[in-house]
Amino acid sequence: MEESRIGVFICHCGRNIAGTVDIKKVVEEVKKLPGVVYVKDYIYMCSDPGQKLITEAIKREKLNGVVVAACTPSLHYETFARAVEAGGLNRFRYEMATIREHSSWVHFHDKEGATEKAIRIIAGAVAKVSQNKPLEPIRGKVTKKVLVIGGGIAGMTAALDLANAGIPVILVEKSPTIGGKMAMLAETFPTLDCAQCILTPKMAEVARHPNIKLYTLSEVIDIEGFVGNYRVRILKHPRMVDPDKCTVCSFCERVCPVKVPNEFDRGLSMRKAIYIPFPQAVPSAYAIDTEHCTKCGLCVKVCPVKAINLDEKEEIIEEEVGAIIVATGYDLYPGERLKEYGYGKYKNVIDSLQFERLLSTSGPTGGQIVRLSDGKPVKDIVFIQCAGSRDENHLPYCSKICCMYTAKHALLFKEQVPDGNVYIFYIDIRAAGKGYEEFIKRVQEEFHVNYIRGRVSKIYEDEDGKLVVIGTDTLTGEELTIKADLVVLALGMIPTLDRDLAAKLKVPQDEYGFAQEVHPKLRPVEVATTGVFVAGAVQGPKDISETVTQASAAASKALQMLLYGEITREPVIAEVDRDRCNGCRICVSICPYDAISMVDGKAKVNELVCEGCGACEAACPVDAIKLRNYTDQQLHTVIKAVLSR
Amino acid sequence: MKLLYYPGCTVKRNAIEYEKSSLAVLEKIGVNALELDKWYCCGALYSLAIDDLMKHLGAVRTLIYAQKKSREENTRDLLTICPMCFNVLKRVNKMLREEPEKLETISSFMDEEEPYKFNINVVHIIEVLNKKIDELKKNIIRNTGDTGVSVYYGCTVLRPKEIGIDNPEDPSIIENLLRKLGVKVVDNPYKSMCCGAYHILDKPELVYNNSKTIVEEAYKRGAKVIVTICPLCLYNLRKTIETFDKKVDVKIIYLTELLAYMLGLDHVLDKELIDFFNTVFIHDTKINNSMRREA
Amino acid sequence: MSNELYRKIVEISGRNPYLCYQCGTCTAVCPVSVFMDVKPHQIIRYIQLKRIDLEKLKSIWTCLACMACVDRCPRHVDPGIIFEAVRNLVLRRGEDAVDYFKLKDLDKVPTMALIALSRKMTG
Amino acid sequence: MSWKPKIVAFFCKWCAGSAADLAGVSRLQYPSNIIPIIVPCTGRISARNIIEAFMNGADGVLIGGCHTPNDCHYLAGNFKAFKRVYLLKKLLKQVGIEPERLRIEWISATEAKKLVQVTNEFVKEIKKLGPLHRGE
Repeated sequence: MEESRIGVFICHCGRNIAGTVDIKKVVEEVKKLPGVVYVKDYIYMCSDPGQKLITEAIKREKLNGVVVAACTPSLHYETFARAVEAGGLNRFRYEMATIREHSSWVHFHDKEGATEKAIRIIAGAVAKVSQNKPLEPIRGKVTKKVLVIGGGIAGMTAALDLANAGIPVILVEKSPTIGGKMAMLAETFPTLDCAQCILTPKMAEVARHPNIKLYTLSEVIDIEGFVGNYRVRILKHPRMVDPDKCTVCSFCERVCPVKVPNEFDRGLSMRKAIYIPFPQAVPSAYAIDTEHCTKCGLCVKVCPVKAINLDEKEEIIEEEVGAIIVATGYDLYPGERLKEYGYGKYKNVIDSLQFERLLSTSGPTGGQIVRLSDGKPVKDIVFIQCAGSRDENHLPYCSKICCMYTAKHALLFKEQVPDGNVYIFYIDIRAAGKGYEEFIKRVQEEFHVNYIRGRVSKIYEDEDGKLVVIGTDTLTGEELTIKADLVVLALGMIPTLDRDLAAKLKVPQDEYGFAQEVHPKLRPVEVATTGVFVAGAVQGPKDISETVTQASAAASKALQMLLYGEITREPVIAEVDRDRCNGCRICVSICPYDAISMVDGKAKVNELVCEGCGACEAACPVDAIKLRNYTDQQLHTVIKAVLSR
Repeated sequence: MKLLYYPGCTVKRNAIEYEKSSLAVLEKIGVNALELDKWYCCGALYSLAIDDLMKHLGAVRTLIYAQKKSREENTRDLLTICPMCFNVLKRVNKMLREEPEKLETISSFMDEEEPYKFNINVVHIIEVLNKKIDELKKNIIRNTGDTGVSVYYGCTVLRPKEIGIDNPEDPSIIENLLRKLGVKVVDNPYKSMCCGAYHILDKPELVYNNSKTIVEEAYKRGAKVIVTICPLCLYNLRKTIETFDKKVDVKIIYLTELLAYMLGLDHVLDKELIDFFNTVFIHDTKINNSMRREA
Repeated sequence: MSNELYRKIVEISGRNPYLCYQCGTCTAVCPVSVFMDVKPHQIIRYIQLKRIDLEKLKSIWTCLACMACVDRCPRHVDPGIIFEAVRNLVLRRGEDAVDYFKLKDLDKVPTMALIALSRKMTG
Repeated sequence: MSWKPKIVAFFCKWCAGSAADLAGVSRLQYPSNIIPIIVPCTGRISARNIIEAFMNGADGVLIGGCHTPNDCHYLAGNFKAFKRVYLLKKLLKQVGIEPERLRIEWISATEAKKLVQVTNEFVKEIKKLGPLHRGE
């Protein structure tokens, strides 16, 4: 290595540094440091003349290393990096020594100590820079195709946004149709649009879009590769019905002898083993539930278009994509865990999605709200909010949407049963959102809904089949007993993100299982792994409009990456000295990003995946793997430098 | 199966019939309950104040004595039948395990005893019966026909949930046991609501109020018998029935008395009670025989 | 004064009354709240406000420590445990909450009741 | 002149390092004996780095990283550091160096006050232990 010619530039920062740190002494001491050939102090190094000092000194003094002793790099790293580059030096041959935040500002009562410490900090930076290697950013190619996991409103929106921008999309959905939970809803708050009416046109658009390849009854089983270059394996379960041939004539369904609870109606109706979840399903075709089908063959016989093949096998499809959007959605908290409310024990205690099905004109009762135990009309109805939410024994978080949909349920109930009585148990009403508070007000004003601020202790069925709801009204402090025909639990939202899939995608999950974004405010759709984005309720409780917004954001982030055509990454990453590597694989197991693989018995770092944490270097027993510009050798020189004197 | 057995004060004084029937039932199904020859008052109520360690002393001493015994007898399970004793002993045991530094403080009050090494496992008779359900089934000689039996758990075997033997909001362990033995069980939504417990001494009207709800709900649903596992619950429910203006035809008994009857252990039951059982449970000999054959 | 009481309550109970969001679950599940003039959630509210008038919070003596509220409290404020702390405050001043001469049927009631009552009301 | 301990502080750049910046911006004051060395992640710090510090004259080594479990920018570097420190402390004890001379703390980017508090405590602790005798 050529001899070090390091220039040190010491900033006074007005009086911010110079007022505490004895600059003259620092200059003198720094001059003595090994490799330092030039030292210059200036009142404002970040100013134009200050920067010029650096640029010119590099050229004039033939400097091959620069240390700027000033503020923190988070403030002015880039400023001085440009000045260094203007002088013709690689930016990695420059370091900052933070003598303002880490010394002058925190020790202004100890001028001597601060000066001493500043010298040590600069000595460390000089030691480091003298061994820094010049580095160039790493560039990689990008496959212009996106995988979207989950075909609910989030996945569909992201897929359509991307497809409309000309990017091919692979949309993977585990059920036989896209549409997700939104397809199950009756009307949506606060506008009371019919969910199906706004959703089904979108579903049709997804189905016919030339840029979208849809895989239903499919799941992602494996992901390899890295940002811009993912190889995914998709397991396609047999549908056993050819969607291209099926005309949805329903002959098969009529002859099928197997009946199972219909998950689309959340168990409120039965369906056959050959079924179509709902008439507007996309793809518009029947599917066979392989778990329950007895392969009796009756459907094959009656199918007029010979669309059914009971021997169809599962299939594994491989796709290459550049980015991945995770939109696997949510589920309701299991109501059975709330024993006090009798969910699962009494037929007339139902959850909010079941109530949506009761409200829906395409639901099991054709939109009639009835008691599920005996089909009698419902006169008195109780809604219980925060059923499982905001409760340390269940879900500590607020599920956000329940206040609004409960108000909507109350309104829709009152429209159907004007003389009915509605009671809503609540803790707080959270109606933050455009038009939301107005909606709640309307429910109270026009429909005379009884909002009861309090909780329910227990529910049981009496001899007449009425539910006895016992609770308290915290505002009067009185006990309350309400006889109800139907109780609807506003169950909280839990994410549906399989731990295995999350691990494969390296999507970190928070303590509740929601996908953890990089930054809750500034980077809400990105996760720690570059190239993977999240959208919808998988990231946190959300209503439809927020979900759609976030899905579009995720699509635009993916688009940004793909349209640029290549990815650039920081070059401060690990590299392997192949001569030293003994193939022990410790680094492979320790790498949090799976960036290290074994090639010909030796470790190899994937430059596009490595994030540069350096855990591998700390763990390598033979010093074979190094984090560029943070090698052990360098750190030890730095340690010596800061401790010497 | 061998267990150490902690009786407690009430079982020895006011609930002799509970102990007699419990031990007889256990013996019948091959469970040997070895009564500790030395035990201390459990304290009846677990102190909730975190700085009040002295109040746990009796329970700790009992656990230590049981630990000594456990080495001789080679069993770590300490059986209780009184739910209050169960509650206190199990909570003290749990607290010691989770906060061993508290055990240190408590130990400094004791000179004679050996250190407690968390060797003891406190169990309630329900848990034992539930484990031995097959043995029970095998030995049954009388069934209870169509007569409704309702269960009243009280609170102390269920709460707090960390030590309870079943979900406190809707327990079913005893009902399931009875159902498996062919008993017609009647649900009672108030089966885990507190009866009023010790307020029978100073605020009896409170006990009558709560217990009335418990008894009436069971009765309304057709129960002729309410089984309990607690001497105080039993007393309170019986006492409450006495205050009713209109007589209700429902009897409060210990679960183990019912089991003793079904197992034919008549020698531990009062004649009066056997007569009551014989009238209230109309036997179907056919089922009886077939059950015996199965066994 | 109230501040001192508050500090002691927190110390004895190990619970944080500020976590209470007044949902009322404790009052709803309390089997004896109908016998209380100040309800469990209101007691917690007074403590939260540091308006601790022991005379006013008498309904803590009605509490049986059945643990129903402790099992269900969504914020682990655990009113039942806080009430025990308040009871202790009174008992530690040497004031008893029971008059043994007024107890009924002492000879017939199972022993456990007397021991339990003594534990709650005399410390 | 009274003896002043020398303490090396390895701070990860995301959490403890940012906290050190914030301490500066907030003008919080703490002893000047602590010399920060900023690394990408506490998971980068090897046992050897720590030993080198002790060998080269440090009387104490402080490691500041992100809170467990989820704050680590690199998913779990903080856990790796924690395990290393845990084992290394046992080793230090064996070779006659007080394990209290090595300390690991989780300090988020906003916890400048915690950084100051930890620094004060640690300097006090090291002063109590006295200089590290390195077999001179």
